This record gives sequence, C-alpha cells and structure tokens, in this order.
Amino acid sequence: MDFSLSDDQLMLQQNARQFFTAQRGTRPARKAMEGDVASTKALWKQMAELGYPAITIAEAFGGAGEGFLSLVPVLEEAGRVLAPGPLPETVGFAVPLLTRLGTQAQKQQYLQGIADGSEIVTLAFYESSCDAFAGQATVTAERTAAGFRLNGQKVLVPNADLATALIVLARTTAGPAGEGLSLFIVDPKASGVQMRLQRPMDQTRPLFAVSFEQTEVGEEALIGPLDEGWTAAEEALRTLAVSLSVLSVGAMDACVEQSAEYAKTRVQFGQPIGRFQAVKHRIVDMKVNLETARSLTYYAAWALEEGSSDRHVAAADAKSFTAQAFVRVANANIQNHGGMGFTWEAEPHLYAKRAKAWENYIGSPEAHLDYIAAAQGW
Amino acid sequence: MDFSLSDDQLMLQQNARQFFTAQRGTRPARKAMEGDVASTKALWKQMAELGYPAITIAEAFGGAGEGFLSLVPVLEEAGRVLAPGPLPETVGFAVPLLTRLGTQAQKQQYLQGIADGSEIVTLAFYESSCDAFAGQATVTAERTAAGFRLNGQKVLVPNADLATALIVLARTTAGPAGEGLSLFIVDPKASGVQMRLQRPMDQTRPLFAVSFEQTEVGEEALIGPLDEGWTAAEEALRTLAVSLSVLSVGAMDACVEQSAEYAKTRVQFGQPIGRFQAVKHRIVDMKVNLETARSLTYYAAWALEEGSSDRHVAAADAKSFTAQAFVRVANANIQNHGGMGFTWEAEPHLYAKRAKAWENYIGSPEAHLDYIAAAQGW
Amino acid sequence: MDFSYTPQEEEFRAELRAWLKENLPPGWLEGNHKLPEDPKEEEAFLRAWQHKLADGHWAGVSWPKEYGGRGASLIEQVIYEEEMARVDAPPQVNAIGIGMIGPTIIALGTEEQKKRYVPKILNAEEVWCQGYSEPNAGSDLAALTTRATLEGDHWVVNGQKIWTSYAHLADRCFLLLRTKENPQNKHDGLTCLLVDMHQPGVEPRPIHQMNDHRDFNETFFNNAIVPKDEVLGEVNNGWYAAVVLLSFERVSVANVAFRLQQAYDGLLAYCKRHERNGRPLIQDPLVRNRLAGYHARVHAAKLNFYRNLTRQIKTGRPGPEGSMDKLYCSELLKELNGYAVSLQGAQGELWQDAEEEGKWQEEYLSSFAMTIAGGTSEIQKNIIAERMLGLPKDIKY
Amino acid sequence: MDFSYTPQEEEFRAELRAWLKENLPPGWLEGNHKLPEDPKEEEAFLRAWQHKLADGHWAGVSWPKEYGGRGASLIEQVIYEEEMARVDAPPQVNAIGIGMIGPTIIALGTEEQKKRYVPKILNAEEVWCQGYSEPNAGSDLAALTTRATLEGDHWVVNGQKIWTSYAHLADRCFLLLRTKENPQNKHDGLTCLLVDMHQPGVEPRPIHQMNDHRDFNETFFNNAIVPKDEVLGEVNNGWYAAVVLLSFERVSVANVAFRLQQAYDGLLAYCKRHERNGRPLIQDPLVRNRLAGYHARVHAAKLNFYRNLTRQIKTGRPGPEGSMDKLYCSELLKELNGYAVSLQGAQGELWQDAEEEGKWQEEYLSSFAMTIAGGTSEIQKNIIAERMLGLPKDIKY
Repeated sequence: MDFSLSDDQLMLQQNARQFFTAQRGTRPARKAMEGDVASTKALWKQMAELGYPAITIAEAFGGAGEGFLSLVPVLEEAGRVLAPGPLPETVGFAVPLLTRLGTQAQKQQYLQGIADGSEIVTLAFYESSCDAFAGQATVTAERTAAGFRLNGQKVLVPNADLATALIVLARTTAGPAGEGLSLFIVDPKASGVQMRLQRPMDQTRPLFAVSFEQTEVGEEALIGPLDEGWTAAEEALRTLAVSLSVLSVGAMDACVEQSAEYAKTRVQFGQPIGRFQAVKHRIVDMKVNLETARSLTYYAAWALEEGSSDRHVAAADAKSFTAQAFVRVANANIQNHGGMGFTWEAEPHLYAKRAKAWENYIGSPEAHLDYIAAAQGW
Repeated sequence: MDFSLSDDQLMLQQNARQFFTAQRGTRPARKAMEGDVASTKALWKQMAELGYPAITIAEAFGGAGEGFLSLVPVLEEAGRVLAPGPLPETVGFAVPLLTRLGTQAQKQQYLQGIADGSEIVTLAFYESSCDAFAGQATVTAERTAAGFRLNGQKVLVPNADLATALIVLARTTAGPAGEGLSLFIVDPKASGVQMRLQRPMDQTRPLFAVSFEQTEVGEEALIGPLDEGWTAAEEALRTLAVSLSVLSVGAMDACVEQSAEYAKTRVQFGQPIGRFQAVKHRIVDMKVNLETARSLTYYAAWALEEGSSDRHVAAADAKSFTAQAFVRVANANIQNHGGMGFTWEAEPHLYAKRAKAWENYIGSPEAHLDYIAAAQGW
Repeated sequence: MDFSYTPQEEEFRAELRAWLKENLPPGWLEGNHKLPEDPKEEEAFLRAWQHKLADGHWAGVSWPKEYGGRGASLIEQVIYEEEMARVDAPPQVNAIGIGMIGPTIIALGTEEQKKRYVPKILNAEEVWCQGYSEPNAGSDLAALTTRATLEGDHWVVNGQKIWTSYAHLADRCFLLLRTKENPQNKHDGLTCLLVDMHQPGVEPRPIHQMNDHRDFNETFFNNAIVPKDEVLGEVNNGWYAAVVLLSFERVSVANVAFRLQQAYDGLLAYCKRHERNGRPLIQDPLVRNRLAGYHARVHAAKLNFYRNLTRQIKTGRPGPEGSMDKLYCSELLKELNGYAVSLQGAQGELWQDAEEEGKWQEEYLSSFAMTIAGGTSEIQKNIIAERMLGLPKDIKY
Repeated sequence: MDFSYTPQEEEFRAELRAWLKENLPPGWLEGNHKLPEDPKEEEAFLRAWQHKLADGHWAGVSWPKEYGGRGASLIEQVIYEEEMARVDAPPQVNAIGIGMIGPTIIALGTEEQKKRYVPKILNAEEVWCQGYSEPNAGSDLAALTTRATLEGDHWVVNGQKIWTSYAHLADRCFLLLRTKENPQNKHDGLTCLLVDMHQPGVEPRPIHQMNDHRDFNETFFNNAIVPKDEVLGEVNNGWYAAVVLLSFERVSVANVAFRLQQAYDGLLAYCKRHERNGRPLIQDPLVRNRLAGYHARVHAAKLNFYRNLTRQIKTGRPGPEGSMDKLYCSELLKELNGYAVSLQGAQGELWQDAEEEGKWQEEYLSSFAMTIAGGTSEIQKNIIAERMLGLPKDIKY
C-alpha cells in the first residue's frame, strides 16, 4: 500500500511545473483565447521537446514506454495553467487507442509523430443531433474501391484548427446505437473537409464544426476492426475521462491556491479576508473537494495502468465526482475574489469556464453515474 | 396585495403563544415522550376550551366558522413547542373532510365533538405492505346487513391511544390503486380493534399498529360516497399537508430562536460563538430556510381558504420544501449547540426527530414534487 | 392576507401594458431583444428608449408627479417591475439616476440642486453614475480613500473609484469621498459631491468583465474640480446621504425575483421542447424532480418579496429583509442559470453559438456578479444576522 | 503507487480473520450484533471481550510486543481497523486507554508509571477515561478551569469535566487541569494527572444523549486526591502531554472510513431488497443516481485516508490531513445515515421498531455526535485552513 507518486513521477512533476511557470502560467491559454493558434503550436512543440506527449508511447515508436501514472504529473501541471491544445485528446485517447488497435503502419505514422511532436490528434465524435457518447453517429463512411468515403458533420471538435489528424466516429453499417460504427483517422486537410469555429465559453479551447463532403480516405484510415469502433472507442474514452479528471485536479489546485493567496493578502475591515470564516471555511471546502477528486483520480489512473478489473468504474467515479467538484471549486474561487473575481484580467473566470466546459464533456456526470450503476448490475 | 396575518389572526397568535408558554414550552411534549397520555389529554382539553380545534368548524356545530388561515397562527404556535396530540390529523384532516362530506349526523357527532373537545380524531391510513398515500389498502370492509365488517391491519397511526375516532381507509371493492376504497370513521374501542405501540424516533408522537378483526361498524361509519374514498381523502390530505407545514414552520422558528439565543450567550475563545461566521452564517441560512418555508406555507393556506385553482400545487410546493427545510434547520440547530445539542435534556434533538418523522409523512418530498410535475402536465 | 390587486392597481398594469405594446422598440414583442452591438449605437438606442419612457411618464414611476413621475405606490412600483421583466424591456441607461440619485436629491438637495439636476434625469438628458466602491474599499466601504480638499470656492478631488456602472456614459457622478483625514470613526468625515464627469480630471476606464461586457468602470479622479456648493447634504456627514440613497433600492430586488420566474419559465419550455436519449428532457426523472423543486423555490422568491413589501407598506420603512431577498434571489438565479447550461449537455460549453443564441450562457456568466455586486452574499448574511437575529457584529478590528 | 498488500500484511489479515472466526461472541458472525441491554451485563460482556482480545494479543496491535502488543505497522493497524469494521466487532471498553493513554504513558511516563499502569490496560483490568472538555471549555479547550493545588504530598482536585466517555466504568482518568492560575498564555500552567476514579471525591454522572445512550459523562471532582508523583510529563507543561496523547489518534479515523463502506454496502443491499411502488428501490432513477454518487464519495473516504497514511509513513508524523479525513468522513456518514432513514419512507420515522431492527435510526441519531465530538467540524476546518493552507488564525481575542 503506497498511495503516492514515485520519485521519478515527482521529478517529472517538478520539471513540468518549472516549464509551465516559465511560460508564465495562463499566458498561453490567454493567447489561445485571442485566437493565436501559432502560440499554441509553439507551446506544443516545446512540450514535445520535453517528451510530454511521448510518455506513454512505446519505446519502439520513440516514446518513453511509461505507464499511465507517469502521465499524471504532467497532465496535472498542464491543468494548473489550463495549457491550450488537444493534450487530453492526443495522449488520453489517441495514444491508448492506437497502441492497442493501430496497425504497425499507423503506429509508425501517428505514435511516432505524436512522440516527436509532428502529429496532434483530436476527436470528431459529437454531432448536433446526437450525443456521440451514447454510441451514435449519422456521419457515414461508405466503402469505396480504395477505402472509404465520409459524409456528414461533426461538431464540438476541439482544436481542429491545430490538429494534424482527426479521429472520426462514423457509421459503416446500419444498426442500433453502439453497433456498425467504425473509427477513422483523417487528415483535416483532406478534400471535402471543412471547418467552422463554434464560439465556446471556454475560449482557451476553440471548438469546430467539421463537415465531410465526399471525403475519400484510404483503407489505412480505419482504426481497429470494421463496425466495432464503438467498443474500441469506449475503452479509450475511459482513459480520456481520467485524463480530463487529472487536468481538472490540476486546475482545481490552482483555484485553491489562488483563493488562499488572495485571502491572505486582500484586506477588508483591517483584516486579511482569510480571517473571516465565511471565506476561510469556503476555501477549506474547496480543498476537501480538490483532495477527494485527486484521490479518486489517482486511483483511477492506477487502476488503468494496472488493468485492474474495477478500472472502468473507477474512471466513472473519478470523472463524475471531479467534473462536479471542479465547477463548485472554480465558482467558489470567483466569489472569494469579490468584484475582482468577475473581471477578465483576473484568473478565476478562466477556470470557471473550463470547469463548465468539461462538466458534460465525454459524458455528463449523470451518464457516468448511470454507468456505475449499470456496471454493478443495479 | 397584503401578505400578512389579519389583526384578529395576530391576536390569536399572541394568545396561543401565551398559552403554550404557560405550559412551559416543550414540557407537554416531554411528558408525552414518557408515555404520559393523561398529560396530553389534559392539554387537549385546555386547547379545546380555548377553542383551537373549533376554529374552522361551522358555527352551526359549535365552531368559530373561520377560514383555514385562522388556523395558521394556532398551528404555528403549537409547532413551536411540538405540542403533542393529533392536532393536525383532527383539524387538518378530519374537520375539512367531515365538513365537506359528512352527513348531518356525522357532523353533529364529530364536528360538534371536536369543537367541544370530546372527540379527537386520528388517521389509520398506512399499512406495512403499502404506502397508503399511493391510494392503496389491503384492509377490507365487507358489506354486512347492518353496515361493514373490517379486517386487516393499519400501521403508523398517530396517537391511537388518545383518539376517540379513527378514520380508516379500507377497500370496499376490488380495483386498482385509487379506486374501490372507502373512508370509515371507527371507534377504537369497537370490538376486534387492537393496538400495539410502534416505538418511534419522535417519542412525542406515539405511533400504533391498529388491527381490525371482524370489526363491525354501522352504515353511519361510512364517510362520503362508497368506493370513492380516495378522491375524498386526497383533497383533505392537501389540507393536512399544509397543516403539517404550518406546524413545521413554527418548529423551525423555535430552532432559529434557540440557535440565535445560544450563539449570543455561549462563549468560547472569549467571544459569543455567534461572532464566528461559521455559526453566524449558518443561522442565517436557517433563517432563510424558515422564511421561505413560511412564505410558501402561508400562501398555500391562503390558496386553500380561497379555493384558488393552484391550491393543490401550492400545498405540494409548501410540503415538499418545508419537509426538507425543517430537517436542514433542525439538524443545523444541533450542530450550533455543540456537545450540548446532542443531549436529551437540551431542546434541539426533539426538533430534529420531529423533522425526520414528518419528512415523509403524508408523502415524501419526491412524491409531492412528482405531483407538482404531473399537475402541470409534464 | 390577500394576493389580489385593487382595480386601480390593475388599471395601472393595463395602462403600462398598452403603452409597452405601442412603444417597445421594433421587433421587441416578437422576441428580438438584442441591443445594438456597436457601443455608440447602443448608447443612442438606450438614450432614445429612456427618453421615450420619460415622455410616457414611465421612466420614474415612484417619483412625485411634480417631477415627472406618477407617485406610484410600492405595489404599483412592483407591478411596474413585473411588467418590465415580463417583456424583458431594454434597461434604463439612467437607472441609477432615476432609482436612487434623483430621489436622494429630491430628499436632501437644496432647492437650487433640485432645479438644476432633477428635471434632466428622467429623460436621460443627464446620465448619472454612483461612485462608492474603491479597489480597497469593497465590502468595507467606509475604508474609502478618495478625497476632496477645499481650495477657494471649489473642491479638488483625487482618488479612484471602481465598479461605477455606466460611468463611461455618465454626465454626472454622485461621489462619496473623504473630506476629513484620520477621523475617530471611519464613517465620519465623508461627504457626497455631485461631480461633472466631462472634465479633464475625470477618466472612466471600462472594466472588461468575465461575461465579455464592459458595463462597469474604474473611474480616476485627478485634481477634478467640483464647485463648493455641489455638496449633497452636509459636509463631513456624507455617510448619512449615502445610506439614504441606498434606502431607495427597496423595490429593485423585485426585478430579480421576476427575472427568476422568467428564467424558470424559459427553462421549463426548453425542457419540454428538447430531447435527450429519445425523450423530452422534462420526462427524465432527474430533470423532472429538479424542476419541480425549483417550482417552489422560484415561487417563494416572489412570495418572500411580497411579504417584505407588505411589511414595508405597514411600517413605512425598508429593512434588513431586503438583504434576505437579495441573498435568496441572487444565489438561486446563479444556480438556476448554471443548471440551464448543464441541461444543454456537451453543447452547453458553447457561448454565442449555443442553443437559443447563447442566452443561457450569457445569463450564467453574468449571474456571477449578482452575488457580489451591491454587497456580497457574505455582507448580506452579516446584515441579516446582526439586524434580524441580533447576533453579534463581526469583531471591530 | 501501489494498492496491494505485502504477503506479511496479508498474513496479518488472515491471522486476525481466523482469530475472529474462533473468538467472536456467539452468534456474532451470524449477524446478531446486540450488546446486552442491562448495563451491568453489558459491562461484563465488554470486559470479557476486551480480556479475550488481550489474550490473543489483538487488543493493542500498535503496542510494542514487550507490552503485549504486536508492534504493528501503520498499515497493519489499518488492516486491523478494516477487519474489525467488517465484522462489526464489539467495541473495546478500554479503547481510550489502549488507543491513546497507554501509548502516552509509554512515551512520557516514568518507569514506575509504566510498570504500574501499562500491564493492566490491554486486558481491561483497569479501564481508563480521558478528562479534557469542560462545560465552558469545548472547542476552546485551553479555557479549562478544573484545577489542582499541591497540599503536602498530594494534589487536591476540584472542578467538572464533561463528555468523558466510559467514565462510569473507568478505574482511572487521564486528567488535564490547571495548576497555575492566571498564566500569561492560557496553554501554560496545565498539568496531566493520573487519577484514581474510585474515591469519594470523584463522581461521574452519565449524560443522557439524544440517541438514548449514556456513553458520555459529566465527571465532578470535589477535593479528589492524587498522589504528588502521579503527574504525566512535567507539572505546568501538561499541554504538551495532552497534544502527544491526541497524536496517537492517527488511525482512528480509518475506523470511520470503513464504517462508511459498511454502511454504504448495507444501504445498497437494502435498496436491492426493498420495493417501492412495485419496483426495487435501486431501480428508482433518483435512488440509483444518488447511490451511484455515494459510490465515489464513500470510496474516496478510504482513498483520502490511504493517501494521508502514506504521507504519515513517509514523514513519520501525523498532520492536519487527519482533520480533513475526520471532517470528510463524519459529515458524509451523517448524510448517508440520514438518507438511509429517508429511503424507508414513512416507516423511517420508527425507531427500535423500524425495518432492520432500527439499525439505521440508531446510526442516524448517533451520527450527530460525529461532527461534534473530538473537535467539531468547524474546529477541523480551522485546523485545515491554518495548517494546510496557511490562512490566518481566527482573531486572538
């Protein structure tokens, strides 16, 4: 029984903390808010140089070959500063998916590319008419002589402007939810692909509607077995859910730190406001939420790495609790800052918007709770 | 627009306050806890002399002929001290039911009796196998030459040991929930009636399992039309729900007063604990809960008196909110009192137990919320 | 107890409804409630609307008739708020002037001040702002340090205010500042000045808010000049005038209570219209349960307010109950708006491109200010604790 | 990170399980967990159980082997708590002696004291209680006024303690009191005495609690006599010994975390077994959603504790994290027990006659003490705020 990060992991955390501090905290996030894609690209390049996206990629493909737990410190630090870019989608979804199901050629192209920073992958899963995470899709991929032809529109695709590859859930065979779907990895510059910005509350994380019109992709675009894409996706979505939880824990940690710092320095009625129990105890409630989310999230990360039988439930525990706790903590952080907390220049609103954006991303808390219930046969 | 009690109602409230203060607050409730039925009987007699049970009874039957709102001040004061006895069942259920559906003979016996204090009525609705408030019953009432024969067992009958009459929901014709049920008013001393104490958390309010074995009652025991007892009961249950809410508001008021008083006088760290915002603001939260419950409850009482079309929804609003708010307020009152709040001698536990006892009585908060939804066609 | 209105009150409501039907901006009744995006156009739009309200005597209904109002009773004022919320009428650009500053000048001003300022308020000929909070004097307002010194026949003002709504549009400012240094009691030595905003020494800078609006300002005073007699009330007794001004806020919370009802009705309609997992949201047991719970809580917001109003009518004075209304309504509105965004599922993370043109996102982000501006929820709780429950004041440090 | 146990730890668990199977009171493993109702019988039952534990070396597993313990590691201590919670083992009547007072005597006592007291603790030959709180010194413990004056070769003790668990059964008391009047700092001038409870000057009076139990006492000292050398640690430096004693509480919260899991599992089983409106409660969408939410929160109670434990093992010292565990677990257990009672519907208002023999009512009523005893939730929050977050201390008045 040892519930702590290893010395190597702690060192990774320290390095990541230094790196993001050197980027001046949320400055890259604020650049992204202003639509500065080049800045996010530059940040990604630096992260790749430090080996962050490569951590869980096999050594054969240029990675460090570490387990999921080694990703935790880096994601947590990235979360603290709301680092822009599709980091969770790339390392939390594409890497485990391709590691498990990719062909040798796919691994060589994408895993190696992710490891060296040349590939940035995002997800095209949601559609306006259906919540993709219920295993549905109206985008179609028809068989052609050379591969497949995609038609239809995806929405809420994060960082599609930056990504070099989209993983697309598409229907290959008629069928009910969860069946007849396949996963494709598609170049966003392929013919017939168009994208339109969907203005999000969390402007650090631009979203796009991506449409496919007669988009031809080769046989090699198919990831995993045909028609069984949903099963494949589901497993990787658990890893993504935990990755989002880790990033959220980092962000919550930043919120607690901001509130504590402000409460120590902001003086009203001749006293630091942290002396008033209304503020003081609210920060404690934030802290308890944070540490509880952290416990559940670390445990889920461990369960994923170990392949433990409760890993799916642990992921749902972590995501459902953390998503709600992050909203509570980030919103309390605004209130603790008073009028200042409501300004654009201050940090708290960035976190509150991220919290709300991720509340329902990859399944609402209710959906994850439903999963917990179903998994236990209730 | 005038959201206040009339001068007459305020005077009634003052008198009731004086009366219950003269009874030394919760002393009658504590007597009841010790099983002293005689004491509760004596209290009831005094209340009857002051005309409390008679307020809404027509003048023709010895009552004051007032509307439901005039009951509010008395119930609120009774609630403040957790006055024992089936006051809500008698004035909140039996009186409106008999007023609307009783025969002249029934009115003369029971309304007149309630008005002069000789009749005390309680409800025998719940059964161990079904939640009576879903319109079900397994107790049967078979037709006989002279009337009906009752068989079966009711549970959770409040103050059956004190009551002179039980209103019993029984099945007279086979049918689905809500149909084929009838209401009977039965003398607990009738042959074949047996009662057994069911030890309750709220010992101020003893509950009984009441069984009927071949209990013969006359034709005159039937209240309202045969087989339509549930419809009749439902309307009166709304009045009972509001009555319970009013009593609860009075009890919540006592909790707020106790906490405020204790916080002003209990000194720790050289300060009255009411100076610590953890305590101070919690009492404010209690106060907001109290006043919100009061607003909803007074409004529901007004809607009942006026026969306004939203009276049923208003009753459900009041009962669902108040039931939950009372638990919150009473429990916070214990915490505010620290270790003292956990003792038998101190007042707070009496209120916490009453709150929990009434949380689900006459329908859980969820059931009332369901009603609100259904009533609006959702 | 009586929840009905008198015929006279119903007539007041009917008259207002008829006027609104005639006079709301084009398309407004059909649901187009957008203000012009360009700030200049927005200002012109708002001033025109205010002017139109004044012409119809619907700008300051509580004002005495002699000053262009209607001498409306408290209940009529509430009916006014209810009707304006019902049609989501455009805001009054001079709301602070009309709601608080005008009445304060009428109550405490000299005849000269009344003549000079009051007639230009209702029609927004002169827009007013209110300078109270400072960067280091928020909840602790009396800690303010903006100061004025008398030099000959005028005051010279230096310092910085913050959260001054509409200061960037304002012609005049009701400014609370310090005129005596190191008083024994920090509430002493304050003075209210009526300041011309159009002078070199005054510079409002809009604050960029988390909802991407810029309604509030920082306002810098750098040797700004105020004629000696432009004091409202007495020199060094400005705390009194400042408190009188706040006492005119008594029905403003009605507006929030009615907005709550509007928001709830809108959310309900949304849940009936939108499906999730193949059925209308309203049929989801969790949604149904939660919306039914809000039914009572939203209704109670109005009921609480009506009780407070009745008390005000009977006693003739506002009271700490207003703090309870403010606390209850602002916290509930924030919660309700957050829930509305959650109900949109993953698409709720959009903003302007979200469903219903991003209306819920807009409301959600804006509602964070509601539990802070005009006294934080914590300050309201202190007021309720100390004035309604008699609990001890926080330590005087 | 590693959530598995070493073979040695698993062996420890297996050995304990085997011992419990053999030695638990008759019927206990079959679900009959009732203590005798008669107080005398209950006392005899508890002393016998304690004695049996001691014989098996399962009374004080953390104690050094030389004193009859097992020198168990922190993790083994936690395994012990987990297994005892799993079978809902009877309480140890001398829990305070074993958990805190014995270790404190071993750490700070004289050789003479160790020889005299320690051997009689594990087998409950001498039951101990702890006298800290007073009617006017609860959260503000250092405000205590019970005092001792030295008269010749003995201390004379006067005053009143409260919340002294098991004082009515206790043979000895670990008593914190004042030996110097009007110290500069109220933490100075305190002393810990080891007091014989069987003397005329000591009178414990059981407190009737809201759950109808009488586990706690008021204890009156009226010229009680304590030999001069029965001081633990130094005279006038008793605050130090008092704090050392509390530091031995480090794994006691584990017990609550495991009880939480037991309660949750029991509630889940209840909801699978019981129907409402014709279907098992667990299929009610509201119940299902709420129980799924508790799944994470209950698991987290243990995880939080394990993280704290890991930190303790690495740093070798307890810390304010224990306050977070206590706060989290006690608040959650109270909430969960309340929900369990609610789930019984109208029948939940019964007590001893409720479903499952009133177990949930018993737990619910008892859990109100959990957020108060051993430091209220408010005190825990202050500790967390000040020691984990560096927030300012409450004003020193």
